Amino acid sequence: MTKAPDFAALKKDFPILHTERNGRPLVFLDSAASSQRPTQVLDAMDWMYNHAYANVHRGVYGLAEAATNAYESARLKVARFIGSPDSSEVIFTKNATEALNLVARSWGGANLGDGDAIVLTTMEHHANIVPWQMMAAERGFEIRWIPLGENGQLDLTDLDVLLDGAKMLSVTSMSNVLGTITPLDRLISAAHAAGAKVCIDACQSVPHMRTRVDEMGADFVAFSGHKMLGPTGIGVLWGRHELLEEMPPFLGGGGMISNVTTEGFMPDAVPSKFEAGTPPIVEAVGLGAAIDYLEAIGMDHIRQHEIELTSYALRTLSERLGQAITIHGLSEPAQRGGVMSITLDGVHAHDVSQVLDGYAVAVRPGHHCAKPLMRELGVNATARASFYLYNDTSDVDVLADALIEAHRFFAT
Amino acid sequence: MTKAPDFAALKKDFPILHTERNGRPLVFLDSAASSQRPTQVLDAMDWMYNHAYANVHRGVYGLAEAATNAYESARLKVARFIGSPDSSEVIFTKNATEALNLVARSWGGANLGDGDAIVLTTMEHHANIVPWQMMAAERGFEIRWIPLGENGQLDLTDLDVLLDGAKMLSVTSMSNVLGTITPLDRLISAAHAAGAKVCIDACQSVPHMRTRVDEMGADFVAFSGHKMLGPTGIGVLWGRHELLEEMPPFLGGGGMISNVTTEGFMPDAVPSKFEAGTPPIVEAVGLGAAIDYLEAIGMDHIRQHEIELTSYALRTLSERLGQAITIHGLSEPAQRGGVMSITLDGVHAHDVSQVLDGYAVAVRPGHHCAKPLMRELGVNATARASFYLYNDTSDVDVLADALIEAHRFFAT
Amino acid sequence: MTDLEDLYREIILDHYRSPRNSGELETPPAHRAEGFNPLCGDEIVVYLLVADDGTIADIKIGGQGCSISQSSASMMSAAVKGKTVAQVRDLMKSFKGLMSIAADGAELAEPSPSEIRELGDLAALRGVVKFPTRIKCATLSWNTLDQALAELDA
Amino acid sequence: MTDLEDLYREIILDHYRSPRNSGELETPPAHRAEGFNPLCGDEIVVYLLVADDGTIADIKIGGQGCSISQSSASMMSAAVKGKTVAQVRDLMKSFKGLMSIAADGAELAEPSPSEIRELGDLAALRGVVKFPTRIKCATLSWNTLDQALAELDA
Ligand SMILES: Cc1ncc(COP(=O)(O)O)c(C=O)c1O
Ligand SMILES: Cc1ncc(COP(=O)(O)O)c(C=O)c1O
Repeated sequence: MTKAPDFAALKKDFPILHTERNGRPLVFLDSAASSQRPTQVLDAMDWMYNHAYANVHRGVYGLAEAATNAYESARLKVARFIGSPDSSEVIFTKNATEALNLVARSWGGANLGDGDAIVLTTMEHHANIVPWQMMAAERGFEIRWIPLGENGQLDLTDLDVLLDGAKMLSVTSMSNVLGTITPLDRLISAAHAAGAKVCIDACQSVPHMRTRVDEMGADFVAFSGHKMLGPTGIGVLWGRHELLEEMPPFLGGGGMISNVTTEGFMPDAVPSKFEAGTPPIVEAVGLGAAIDYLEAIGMDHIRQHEIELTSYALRTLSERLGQAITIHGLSEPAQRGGVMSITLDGVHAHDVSQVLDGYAVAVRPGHHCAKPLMRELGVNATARASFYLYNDTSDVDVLADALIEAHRFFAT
Repeated sequence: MTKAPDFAALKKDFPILHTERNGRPLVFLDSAASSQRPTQVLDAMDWMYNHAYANVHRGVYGLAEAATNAYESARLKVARFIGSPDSSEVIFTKNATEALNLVARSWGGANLGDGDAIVLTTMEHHANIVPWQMMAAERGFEIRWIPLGENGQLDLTDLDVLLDGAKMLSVTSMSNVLGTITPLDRLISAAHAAGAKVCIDACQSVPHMRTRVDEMGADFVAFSGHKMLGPTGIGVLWGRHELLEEMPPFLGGGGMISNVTTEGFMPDAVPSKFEAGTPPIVEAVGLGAAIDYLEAIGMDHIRQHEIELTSYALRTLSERLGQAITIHGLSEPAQRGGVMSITLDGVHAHDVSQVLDGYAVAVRPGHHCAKPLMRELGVNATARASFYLYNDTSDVDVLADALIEAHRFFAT
Repeated sequence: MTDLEDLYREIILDHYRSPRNSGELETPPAHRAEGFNPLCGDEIVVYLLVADDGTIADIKIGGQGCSISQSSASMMSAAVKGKTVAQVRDLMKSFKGLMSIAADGAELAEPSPSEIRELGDLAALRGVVKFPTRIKCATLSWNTLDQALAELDA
Repeated sequence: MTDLEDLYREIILDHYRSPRNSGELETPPAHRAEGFNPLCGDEIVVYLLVADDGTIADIKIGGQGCSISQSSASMMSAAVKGKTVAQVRDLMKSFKGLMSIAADGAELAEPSPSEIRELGDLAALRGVVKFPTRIKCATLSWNTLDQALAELDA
């Protein structure tokens, strides 16, 4: 590891973190929903719009070439960032949800039918549930569920039984509600041993820890740009070249064909085959700039920073709120991400978030698009605080102050 | 009409138009592929990122509310801009291609099967062909084609025969190759009389002329943000409320459900039902700012400006290049958009575009994602010059100079 | 913090802490309807017993949710009990008027003083309008009641 | 404009205006392969006749395209005629070396002087590298030839 950066100094790169709400400095604790972004990312996008913008791929004039190079360089950056040796394995989508739908419809459509089975976990985000349910309703395959066990971890007792005969395991790398880091090594090897492919919803891990698809062994990995300092409007699907090659196209249109007649069309090679229409060009370049920013800090440093912050938060909140607070999930910071779902005794999550907003503390209440998990946890909403590289212990202190106020306001 | 703006003065809002290539000022003539955008649009997006950004819809804290308001205000702006009385009829997609795929898959999936027929034209962009071909391959319905007639217009001789028993007519409002404005009134009323729904690919018309879906009578209208001064990564599908209401969802995930259990899901109401995952939030706001900009000028003034420019271009190019140039399509500027496909005698379109690039003139060569049309025209590539509000007659003059040079270079 | 105190008026917290008409009714004769907020997962169950003369003979509320949705449901139950269905619909209209923001961003006309009087405790929810995402919390019970009435009609 | 003149060398324009080996061959005995550039619609048809001794006995080129794809095809046809399949593959490698930009943006090593000599007229296409979108034009005929050879092997 290179020298740890001065995390406190990074905050200056994020103008929004210097805004105020109700006369207090903003404490942004909702990066699990979407991160903020540094000036460098906005500058890269503005620069492209102002100096090197044109539609990509089909132009021969200078601007079009510059734009195409910028877009394809972003693809190379993403590939390198996640450890893919082959940048044609990187497909740009509009968000992680589209990436997961692409796998469910294109791979699923070609491989799943009546009598087949896939395995999900009850910890999944709706984005990794609903696309499979839609296909299951159409094709009649079975969905099996890995249940929740103790402390917000998956219960893997019946893993081999569940995987028996299954063709796909689609699983999150980190819960967006509990922060649980799932045991991917074990899950992937068990799935492959059973002959199933593996799709990883890596939305919550790619922004926060080093990702190496070449070491991981998964078949598909999906994530979003807006949770990793990138702009909205861009997501990524990484897939094994040979699988992508075999799969039918997902959306049809310009840019994904090699020929079209009134009789039919021939798809182009990957990744174009899966990128119909004008892609999110400038968003890809923004994501590339976000990756530059993250790499300059170092993903291992970011992970270390978040472990320390989570550790401080778990300790501070329990000490200061005692019985009044429940923090769901694992208590060991190194085994979880910087995502904490909180229940405050006698105060509904909505009201927690509302009162906290009065103190300029942004936390998200609700089911976090994980209703099956909420059901297993036996709650209908939690207030979720989540950290990123720009947060520090002072944010945690303000969070604790505000939670104490919220508790006082409602409990007395 | 309000007073015509000073179009020459608008150019200052577009920094990229003040850049140089090969020591010459850029002459950008590729807006049909993608437009450039004014500082106002970039400023609106940067402002949001720096002051009012959070994920939308599920947060109660101030930033999330501000972001949700900004996103939903953009939807209202789009609705007003195209004359939809009900903003829930406006669905944000990543581009027009996704919008057309949504119609083909969701509406088509629910309504088209073996024995059914739909009608397209050979003038369509691949985005309005391939999605239907993909569904036809799956569902076994027939695709019928309205052929090309004289002067780049549709041949409507057999319109009623083609529509007989068809369930859908999907047609462009303006050819992206020839600029032909299609006779929508006649097409829509004939289709409706035959009991078919109508989907309009309005990519080339919405940026350039007033659009009123309330007067038009179509059932679906698709277009892209990046061709109308907006950012990349955003498109729009407008659809009739009652049709959208009945249609099954397109992509599955967070934000489009009203409930999810391990047994299945219930979709949310429109438009959420069709907006799975984190939408292109800031891109929608950028599109809203683009609409503000266009409305401040006035769509009728923009159309008038482009008619004048097209008229000047048709005249100037024929006068100065004579027999050496073929401009495909209609010769009457008021019946076409500012899109001109050119063939230069003895010079391939690629080479035209390459030589023009040496003069800093950006035109696009190729099949323009309309291979069936190219086949009917009997060419395999054209060089396309297209205009927008920031172009003027001096751009046409430079284009003519450069075309003469290209012709000289190759023909001698 | 004045906005927050405006949102969480004492009377709202009182209904939240001591909800009126909480519980269930036997179905039939009562009618049961369930509503939920897709954004946050709040759930409201309304049990409704309409007498032969068209008045609300009894109403009970179940489910779980935040202080706004729970107190709104509690106040609603107290407000509609004994009223005729027609009166309930009027009240619903006034309440939605109190809550709504017109589509183009302009606020609707304030309810009239007599309407406010009619709303009673419910008028305390007026502060919610400043927090648009909470409007759905406040109207959840009313939408569920609306659904129950519609099902009774059918 | 020097870049442009570097791209459109006189020899390229000469092959474009007077393409060598243009036409068709009877199939069989010749083999026919078709390639096209999905981005622009350029098409190349290669007719290939390989003698029993493994040399290219004859080659003809059809199709349509820009000056770069047409001249490249013409030069290729002249360069491969009479060569053995193995020699053609070597030439193909040198030519692709001349054209390619390594995936990470760094240029590949320049071909050696002896390779350049071997390439003959084809070396004139070196200027294309500065125009990345045109590389596909220059390599289209070679990819089509590659396909024809692969089909012959199969
Ligand atoms: C007529 C027409 N339809 C559809 C499209 C596709 O739009 P997009 O690439 O933004 O999805 C385009 C532009 O490329 C077009 O010109
Ligand atoms: C675990 C997980 N999966 C999927 C998603 C969906 O990502 P997006 O909304 O960017 O498509 C999210 C974020 O909302 C998430 O946290």
